[in-house]
Amino acid sequence: MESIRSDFPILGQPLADGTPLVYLDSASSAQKPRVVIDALSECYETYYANAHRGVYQFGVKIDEAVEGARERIARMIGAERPEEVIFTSGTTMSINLVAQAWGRSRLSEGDEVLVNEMEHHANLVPWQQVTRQTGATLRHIPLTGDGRLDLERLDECLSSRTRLVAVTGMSNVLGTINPIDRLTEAARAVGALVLVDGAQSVPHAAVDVSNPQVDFLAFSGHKLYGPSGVGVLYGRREWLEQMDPFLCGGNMISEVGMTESTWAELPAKFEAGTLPVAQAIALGTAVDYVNGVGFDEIGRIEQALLAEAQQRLSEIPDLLIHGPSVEHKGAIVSFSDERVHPHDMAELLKRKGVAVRAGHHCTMLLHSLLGVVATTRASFAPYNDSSDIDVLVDGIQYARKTLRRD
Amino acid sequence: MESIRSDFPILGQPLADGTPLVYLDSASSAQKPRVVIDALSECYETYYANAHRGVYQFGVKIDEAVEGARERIARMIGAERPEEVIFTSGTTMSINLVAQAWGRSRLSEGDEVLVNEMEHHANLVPWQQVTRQTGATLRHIPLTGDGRLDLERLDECLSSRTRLVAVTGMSNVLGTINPIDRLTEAARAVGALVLVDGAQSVPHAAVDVSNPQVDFLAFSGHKLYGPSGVGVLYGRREWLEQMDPFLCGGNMISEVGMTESTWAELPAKFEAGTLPVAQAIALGTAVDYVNGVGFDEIGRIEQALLAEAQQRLSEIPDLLIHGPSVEHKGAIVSFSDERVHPHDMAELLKRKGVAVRAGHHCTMLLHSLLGVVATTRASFAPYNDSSDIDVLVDGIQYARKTLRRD
Amino acid sequence: MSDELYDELILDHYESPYHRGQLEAASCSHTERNPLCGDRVELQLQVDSERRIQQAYFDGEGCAISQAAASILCEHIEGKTMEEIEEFAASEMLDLLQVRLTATRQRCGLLGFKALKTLVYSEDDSTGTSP
Amino acid sequence: MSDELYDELILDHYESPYHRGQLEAASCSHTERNPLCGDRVELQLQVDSERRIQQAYFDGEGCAISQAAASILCEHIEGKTMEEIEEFAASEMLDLLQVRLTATRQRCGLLGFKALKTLVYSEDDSTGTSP
Ligand SMILES: Cc1ncc(COP(=O)(O)O)c(C=O)c1O
Ligand SMILES: Cc1ncc(COP(=O)(O)O)c(C=O)c1O
Repeated sequence: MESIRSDFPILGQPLADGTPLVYLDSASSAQKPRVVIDALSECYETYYANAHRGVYQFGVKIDEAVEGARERIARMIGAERPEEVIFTSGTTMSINLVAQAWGRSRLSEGDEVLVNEMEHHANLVPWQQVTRQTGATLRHIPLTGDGRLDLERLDECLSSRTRLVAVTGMSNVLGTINPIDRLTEAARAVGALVLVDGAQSVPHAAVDVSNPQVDFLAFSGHKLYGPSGVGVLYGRREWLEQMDPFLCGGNMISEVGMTESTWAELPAKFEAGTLPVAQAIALGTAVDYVNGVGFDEIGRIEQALLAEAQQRLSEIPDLLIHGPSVEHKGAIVSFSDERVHPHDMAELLKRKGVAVRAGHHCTMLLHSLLGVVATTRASFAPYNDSSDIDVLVDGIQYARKTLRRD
Repeated sequence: MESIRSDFPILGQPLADGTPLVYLDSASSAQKPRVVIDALSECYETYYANAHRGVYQFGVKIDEAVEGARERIARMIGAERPEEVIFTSGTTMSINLVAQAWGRSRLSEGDEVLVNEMEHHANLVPWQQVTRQTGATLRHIPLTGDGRLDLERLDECLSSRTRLVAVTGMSNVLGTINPIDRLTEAARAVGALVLVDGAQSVPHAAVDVSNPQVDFLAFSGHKLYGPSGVGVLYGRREWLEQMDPFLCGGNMISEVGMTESTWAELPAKFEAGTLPVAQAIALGTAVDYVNGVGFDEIGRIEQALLAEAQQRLSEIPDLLIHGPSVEHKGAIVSFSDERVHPHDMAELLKRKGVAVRAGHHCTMLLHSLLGVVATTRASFAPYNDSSDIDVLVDGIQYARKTLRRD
Repeated sequence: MSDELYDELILDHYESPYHRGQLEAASCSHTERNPLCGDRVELQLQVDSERRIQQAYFDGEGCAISQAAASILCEHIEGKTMEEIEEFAASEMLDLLQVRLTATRQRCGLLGFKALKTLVYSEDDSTGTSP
Repeated sequence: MSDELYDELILDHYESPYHRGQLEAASCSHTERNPLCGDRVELQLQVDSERRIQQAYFDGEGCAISQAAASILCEHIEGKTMEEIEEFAASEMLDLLQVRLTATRQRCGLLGFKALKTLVYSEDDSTGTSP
């Protein structure tokens, strides 16, 4: 474990006030291993160029580096072909791309898109927008009391009118891991497509888009130990080929006339403009890093941390942990302390060097359902360890004491 | 000059085959000074976090860094307020944002959008798309024989039906610098807005969006010595406030209901999802770097290089330089060698360490007008010097000799 | 000005707020929310015919800063006229708190203040006395 | 295989192409373009009743690689049957050029080849002999 931790330069440094950093906000954005940071510098210092068709010496090298990253990403998620991997600026962009480039021309009145209340705004608001634009209907799979999809009521939500099921692989608040196999099976049975928001799930467990077969998978580089500013949309070639482009500009064009143009082939059709070149390459490095650690190992470490954190926090009186039991979730613990408001909690934990996030975490619907406006969220990555949990628990006590609520 | 050159690590290293690098492709993407590369590493190594509302120790620092970058960018372009500066993934995204978030709901049959044949596909295809979507008409300002906007025919292109003039500040092929003052004046007179594609112009000369007053200005970080994966849309607050969001997701939301949501204030409304955090910060560093050199100095160096390159190349027989004379253009020289095809030219120049670009440079309409499918483009930045031009000229002779066309 | 966010003044007001609850005699009231963190402050004023604030009460929930600031605000404004309130600036409100707030937390610290300003302007609107 | 892109074979064919021009007796022809770099190759074949290529000509413009490759292709395929052409793989075409091409330049080197393959498939379409 120490070896993983030591791969991340930021974790080795004390904070400005001298306390060691206890980073429990990886669900928001993960820290970066040395190899990823170095991949960026190396690119800019030795072979940087715009991607695509540079015939000069490192113009070729950069194309190979970008396409190499695409291939490794494709392999990681089990995509059949590299051109099914589209580089975007992040999960949000990936989902908006599908909502507009697939949904806007394909949905119409009577059609339904199925979401649910645990979705991040990124996998909710684009569907609100496109259903409003097209006259289609947005429906919600109900949640169970402990924050899982209520599969018993899945059948009543699905029908031949359902065109798409958009669902998160893992809730960024509850940690709930959704049964993508059950959902794809049920969606397939009524002829609906499935989009998985993999922002949280991809970094935590091996994913294979061919089993269970999903139609779209969106995720962000920055949560997968890669740089900010890059993300991925996987789309089944069949669908991507039928879709019109989303952004228009350079690279996605085959021929341009005065008033009309024809589109380039995949993946260029969906990669208008200059790619996040260095970021795409460094995301490839992050994928290598993650493969090096191994998803088995990542899962083992995270589940151990989760079990311990869940146990320790549940022993604190007047503290409510949201979401299902640990068998059903990934390494996220969101809680409400009845004595301390989340903002005060985060602020006071900060003094102890603990980085957690307080707020609605871009899931206002879920928070309405939970009956609170904000929660405090601690999320774990393989670079965390037990001592981080100790500091968190002590910090919660400290917050209560400071606010004279202990 | 040596001091500028030595700021850029990549320029100090020989290529794989031992030849020194002669980088003449800055119009495609500029190289990065040490300070920009270091700003990225520093961010990831010492205070990286997701932007927005992190209350932990460097969560505040990163917000301040991003907002500080926004302020410096706003100042550089003369924006009245920082929130008029929207971070995007690049020029292409910035223009698509305006085309869809402004154009799609505002244009209708009878309305006209005015472009011209020198535009980059990024400032052409989004307008083709939105005019087709809305039934509006796309019109073109004719070009003069030497590749400038034909201002004598401007009046016949503008009318009360004109809603927007979308024009590049500087052509990425011809180098032509367009008279934004004349265009804004004429557009204002008929009540049309003006969008300037500043991808090429912003890195080369001081710009002030308040004089002449433009409504939108789009540009890319990677051409301004900043990292890939970040760009800017400046928009006048008045318009941005009236526009609906483009991408939907986290951060751009004020309140979310089951089927509808309300939008956040500027700039968040147009910054859905996780920002390119490190890239935005490093773009701020690039702006500091450029300000440190000074636009006067940049202009002086580039115009001297341009004059010399133009002179030297014009002395080569059977070589045609496209575009206007040097008084009307920036540091770009695109040419057709009647003896050597652009692809062979670029390939053979590569052996001499020269990085130029061959192709249509995402301006197919312009190339139709020029009567060639591809050109060879050399573009200059302040880190270039006379010796680079020597190598270029020798390289052209070498290409001809190799292909036995001298 | 303290760098210690939760200093005695804030904690005292958080623990024993001044005039927290419902003011029966209120002549006007306004609620401000911060949707991002769920802070809510309802400010209730009893304003007399000379436009002087006789009583100020608040109600709401949220973080210590937002609630303590509302309490401090109520204490501060009682006895002042609406003219005086018009001059009362955000920076003065922040000074009253005696702690240094980051941009994010300023929204919490100014929630009651925002409600107050809204009341001043809406009063002007309805009476038409604004210049 | 040479790393030297412009080796003698390519240069010879670029300078003195084999069968460049228009074939009056062509039984079929097809033009392929690479819109990105403006290469164009029109391939013209005279195919006899045994489906054997009697003559192959090309016309077009573009970079040395695309034009020399088309010339080398014409020389190579004359006398072959369409059945044989069906077996003819892109990798064999690239081998014929005797130089190592990057992915980008392979598009140039395979332009004539693409035209040839299109002719084979469209012939199958029209005669209905394809399995
Ligand atoms: C004039 C012009 N506009 C737009 C663009 C597109 O910029 P980007 O690819 O960074 O989105 C470019 C650069 O390629 C350009 O030169
Ligand atoms: C489940 C989920 N979906 C989508 C997103 C949005 O990702 P990004 O902000 O990188 O676009 C996030 C992260 O914020 C998330 O947790």
